[in-house]
Amino acid sequence: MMSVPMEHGMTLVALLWAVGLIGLLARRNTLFMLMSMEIMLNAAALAFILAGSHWQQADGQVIYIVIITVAAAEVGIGLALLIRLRQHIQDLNIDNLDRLKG
Amino acid sequence: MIAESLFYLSGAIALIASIMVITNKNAVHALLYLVVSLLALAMCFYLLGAPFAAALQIIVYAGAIMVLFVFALMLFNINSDDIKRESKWLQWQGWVGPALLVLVLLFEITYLLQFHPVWSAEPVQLIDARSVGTLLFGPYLLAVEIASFLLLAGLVGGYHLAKKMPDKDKQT
Amino acid sequence: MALSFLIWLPLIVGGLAWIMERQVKGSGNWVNLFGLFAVLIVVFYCWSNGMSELSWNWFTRFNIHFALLLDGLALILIVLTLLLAMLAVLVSWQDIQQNAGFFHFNLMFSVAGIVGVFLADDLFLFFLFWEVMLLPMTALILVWGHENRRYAAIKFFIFTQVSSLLMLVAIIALAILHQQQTGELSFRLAELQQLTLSPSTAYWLMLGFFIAFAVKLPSVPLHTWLPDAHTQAPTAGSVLLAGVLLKTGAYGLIRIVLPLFPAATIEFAPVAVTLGAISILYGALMAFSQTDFKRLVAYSSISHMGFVLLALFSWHELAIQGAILTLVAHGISSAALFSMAGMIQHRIHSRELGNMGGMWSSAPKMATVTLVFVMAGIGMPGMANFNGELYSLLGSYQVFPVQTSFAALGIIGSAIYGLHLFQNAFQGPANAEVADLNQRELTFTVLLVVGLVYFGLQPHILLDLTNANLMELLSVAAKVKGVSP
Amino acid sequence: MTLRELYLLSPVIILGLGTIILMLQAAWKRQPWLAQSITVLTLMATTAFLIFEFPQSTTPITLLFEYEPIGSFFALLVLMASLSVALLQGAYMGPNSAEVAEEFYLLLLLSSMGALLLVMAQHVAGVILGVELMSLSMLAMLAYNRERKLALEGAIKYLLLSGTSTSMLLFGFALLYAASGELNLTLMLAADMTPMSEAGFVLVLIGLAFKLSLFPLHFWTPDVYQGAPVNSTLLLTSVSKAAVFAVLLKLLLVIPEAFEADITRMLSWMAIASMLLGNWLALRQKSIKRLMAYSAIAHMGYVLVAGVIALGIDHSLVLEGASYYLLAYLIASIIIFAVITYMSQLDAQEDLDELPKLQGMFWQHPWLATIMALAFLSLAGMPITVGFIGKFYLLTLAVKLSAWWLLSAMLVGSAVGLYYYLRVVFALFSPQQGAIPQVAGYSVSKVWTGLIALSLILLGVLPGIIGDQLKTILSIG
Repeated sequence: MMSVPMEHGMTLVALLWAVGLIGLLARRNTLFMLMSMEIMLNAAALAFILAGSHWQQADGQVIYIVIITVAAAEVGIGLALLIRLRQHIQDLNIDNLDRLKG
Repeated sequence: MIAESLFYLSGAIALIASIMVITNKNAVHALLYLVVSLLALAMCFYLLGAPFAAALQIIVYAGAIMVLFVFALMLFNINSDDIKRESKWLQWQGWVGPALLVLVLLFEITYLLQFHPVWSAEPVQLIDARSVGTLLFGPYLLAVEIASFLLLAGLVGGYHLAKKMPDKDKQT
Repeated sequence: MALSFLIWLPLIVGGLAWIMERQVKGSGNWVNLFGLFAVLIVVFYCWSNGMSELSWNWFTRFNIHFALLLDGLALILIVLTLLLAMLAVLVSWQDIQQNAGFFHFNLMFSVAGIVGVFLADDLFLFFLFWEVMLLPMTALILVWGHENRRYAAIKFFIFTQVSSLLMLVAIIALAILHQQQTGELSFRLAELQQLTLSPSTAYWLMLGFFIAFAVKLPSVPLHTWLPDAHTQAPTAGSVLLAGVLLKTGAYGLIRIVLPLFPAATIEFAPVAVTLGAISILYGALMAFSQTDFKRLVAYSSISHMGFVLLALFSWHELAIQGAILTLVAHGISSAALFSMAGMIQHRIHSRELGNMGGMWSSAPKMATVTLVFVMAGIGMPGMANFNGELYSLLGSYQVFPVQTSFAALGIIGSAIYGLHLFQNAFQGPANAEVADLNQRELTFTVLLVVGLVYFGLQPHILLDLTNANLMELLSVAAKVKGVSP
Repeated sequence: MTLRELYLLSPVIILGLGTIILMLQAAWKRQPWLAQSITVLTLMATTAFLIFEFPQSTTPITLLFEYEPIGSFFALLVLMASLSVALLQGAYMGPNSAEVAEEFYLLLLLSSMGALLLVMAQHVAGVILGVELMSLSMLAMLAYNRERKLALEGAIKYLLLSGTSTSMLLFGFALLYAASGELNLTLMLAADMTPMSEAGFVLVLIGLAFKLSLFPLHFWTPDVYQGAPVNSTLLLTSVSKAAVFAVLLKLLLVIPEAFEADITRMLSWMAIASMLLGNWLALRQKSIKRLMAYSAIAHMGYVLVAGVIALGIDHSLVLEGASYYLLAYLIASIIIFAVITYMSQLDAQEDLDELPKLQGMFWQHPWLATIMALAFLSLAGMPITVGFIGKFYLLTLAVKLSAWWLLSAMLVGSAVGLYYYLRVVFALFSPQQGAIPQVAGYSVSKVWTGLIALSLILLGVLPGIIGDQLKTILSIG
């Protein structure tokens, strides 16, 4: 079987995670922000699989399953919120959500 | 050796696809890239000896969750105005700040990973669905139960938020 | 047990007054008056039966006790508090029209807090009462004060609160030092006196306490809350503030700072004494330039309390006696002046000296009484203030001759602003026609005059009562200085 | 799973049963008061179980959870807050609300369940599931009134940022797992720390700090607080803070010694910055909910002081202090939000929480204004309220360990805090401006609020009631 150093795998995780974070910070459309969040969650999932395979434990995959459950629930509520938001304002731009201020 | 290159290749695909997701103007296109990224990650999982996770990634993530996104997109009814407005935002100026910040973080963690190696590269062993299942429905049984409650919360929350307000007189 | 009633009783009475006022208008005044009288009886009962100590376990985790101690000094100040509280009730008999029930409650609440401060023998408890008495006082200023009350109330509250935070830290540090030395936390004053502190620690802790007390006293430069608070407070509030609340600062110095940190206070004395002298002169100077009756009296309070600071930190027997006498004398005289200000304001709706003038002709009784109070404030021999200031100056001169000489100028200053006040208000062309004192007002003003003269002629009553405190202080100081008192 | 484990899991099981009954009831016949009663009874049954079976020692429940004193104490705090939310919701919705009632109670039970699981967690999976169950249910409650635009906005911000923090938490745990091969929180930190695992631990802390709205992850707080319906805000400020803090505390208590200095430094700065910034920004707020958001930032900074010192020596006092302070904070928050709840309507676009509108409340609603003023004084740390005792604990801790920087920040923060809390109290007592509406009826919730207000005074006047017992309750040596 293959043998990739763990460091390389984790670097991939970090890269993916960073891409997600950049997306979240830079994009203004909430839908894209939601997708960026998915990328970050996925990166974390990859990290657990990596670690699990390194230690030869199935636990990593169990946590992976937990993570997709979390992601599914989060996406469910998130999309519902976006649908609701779309009815109130004409686009999903987060800058239009600026009526809250101090 | 082939397996290693395959891992790097699919990792690179996942990364590139993710970058495409966050830089895309069109939501549908972005979604497609997201699916590609997820599938590439599934490949990685497989190569890491986790075929079960890989299958789940394709079925649940790339399948079910993405379908949710597509449905929502249809409901949003995104038009060319939205895309135009968003493209205004996609100037390079908007990216510099966040990207720099995150790159610093990224640099730190990459530095740690590359120059403080703590793990030796060992050949990957297969962890099959059976062992995952045994664990999942053995010591982790409670986690499964709670995950079901988590999904219930997602369901109730999503249902409540997305449905129309009830008419007052119907409510009795 | 009976001792703790001194704290509960005012609270209960206050609540009762609140309820009664809702039923029968004006009844709250009577309830408070009789309640205060009852408390006074309890004080004398406790004192004469030797029930002077009380200690209940309160917060075992930190070894905090609900510990009260009634000694001579506390007795004097508590009696003063109760009498001035009665004065406050009498002087605002008809002043308060809105929410009178709540007013009565606040008045009694602050009395309970002040009595608690004088009684507390556990530093935690002391701090608790120290803070609690502020709340109703702030409410008094905020709700029933004059035009600028909000600002004054906030300033008063923030100044006293923030400074007392430092005190809290110092208290906790003391308790923890006690734990380090004996293995047990303690907040008991007597136990904390046994601590051996390194000079620098003692100095810092002393500063923590000193700042809190100097704000209350108040001493320059921490005095700026006082003119605002006194001016804006309703008459009853001013009476309590000037008469009693300021005394808690001095009380804290006598009860806590001096005995706990004798060495540090001696080291710090030149600074404190200088501050005292500056307060005296600054207060007198500012008082002279005021056109507002209450503000003038407020600045004169700063001046008078400067004598106390000067006297206490000179660590001289005579001076400390003088400080105690000044406390009582100033309590009576400033409360009296503030109640006069209140009566005038009630009549002409102004505190400006410019709007007064020539009131002698229309209100001769009022003028006479005010003259007596002003004379007392100036320090005319035969009045209580004279003894206090004389003792203070005589005592502190032997330790700090330079500062004391400057401070003595303050007496001249007080004569100037006192006469300035009287002249503007009562002599000259008649600007205002006012009604003279009525029966109620006459009664209590005469009583005040009697009190001032009585303590002026018989200061030894106060000195006898506080002799034990004084001896203890001096013995502590002697240990530090290494000489016999 | 043995029968004993199942028995100890009862709090969660009771909540789960309540959820199911509630769903059945909603399917059978929608009836707000019935749903509320079921929720309240469920929460009370859970509380009763926790009190009667309060653990003396640590018992593991499968490999995910454990039944132990510290977590159980925090669970009680969580339940107290949830119970308040459940009781207040009836009055807040009013009898003729356009919104449906059952979903709220359902989500409330699920959220409390998540919080309970979180404080009981001893395993990564437990933490993640607990945190997500709690925050996702809460998220739906934050936007519960679908017609309220501000609430939607706040909820979306919360969703995105909470998702980010979760992924941070996950990434951190993954690194720790990769380094140690363990998923149990204690074992994971007991392994040798490498730079990688340290990075992982920091990421975990940051993820938790987000939920506690500590500086520099505090920025979402005011928007979410202001937008959400007041009753959901109460849940957010009490339940999630208490539960997450329990996890943070547990993690800090097992942190390896070699790593202590760095973490102490990091947390100290976070605490100092939170205290100063939170108090500073609160100064200018007019909306009480926004003010409470900034004050939450500051107060979490105060509690973190205890957390920082947890790395020092005196473990027992630290735990007692943090518990008491959180208790005090919760009591005050419940009262403040309860009072706003009594004057607002879920169906309205906004809650009545603007200071100018609340002016002179004392003269119209003396009791409500009094308890609200007391609660603010408690937050400011005035004596005879429970907040003072909490502050006393923390100051004692800081003095004891000579943490002078923390102490100074606490003092400065308190001084600033005094001013803006006082402003609110003053506004309540100023002359009346306009009529302030008040929801009538609902005596049960009023009795409950009264009890909480009573405890605010009682625990402040007689701190020994709980203070003397805490050491044995938390069963620390």
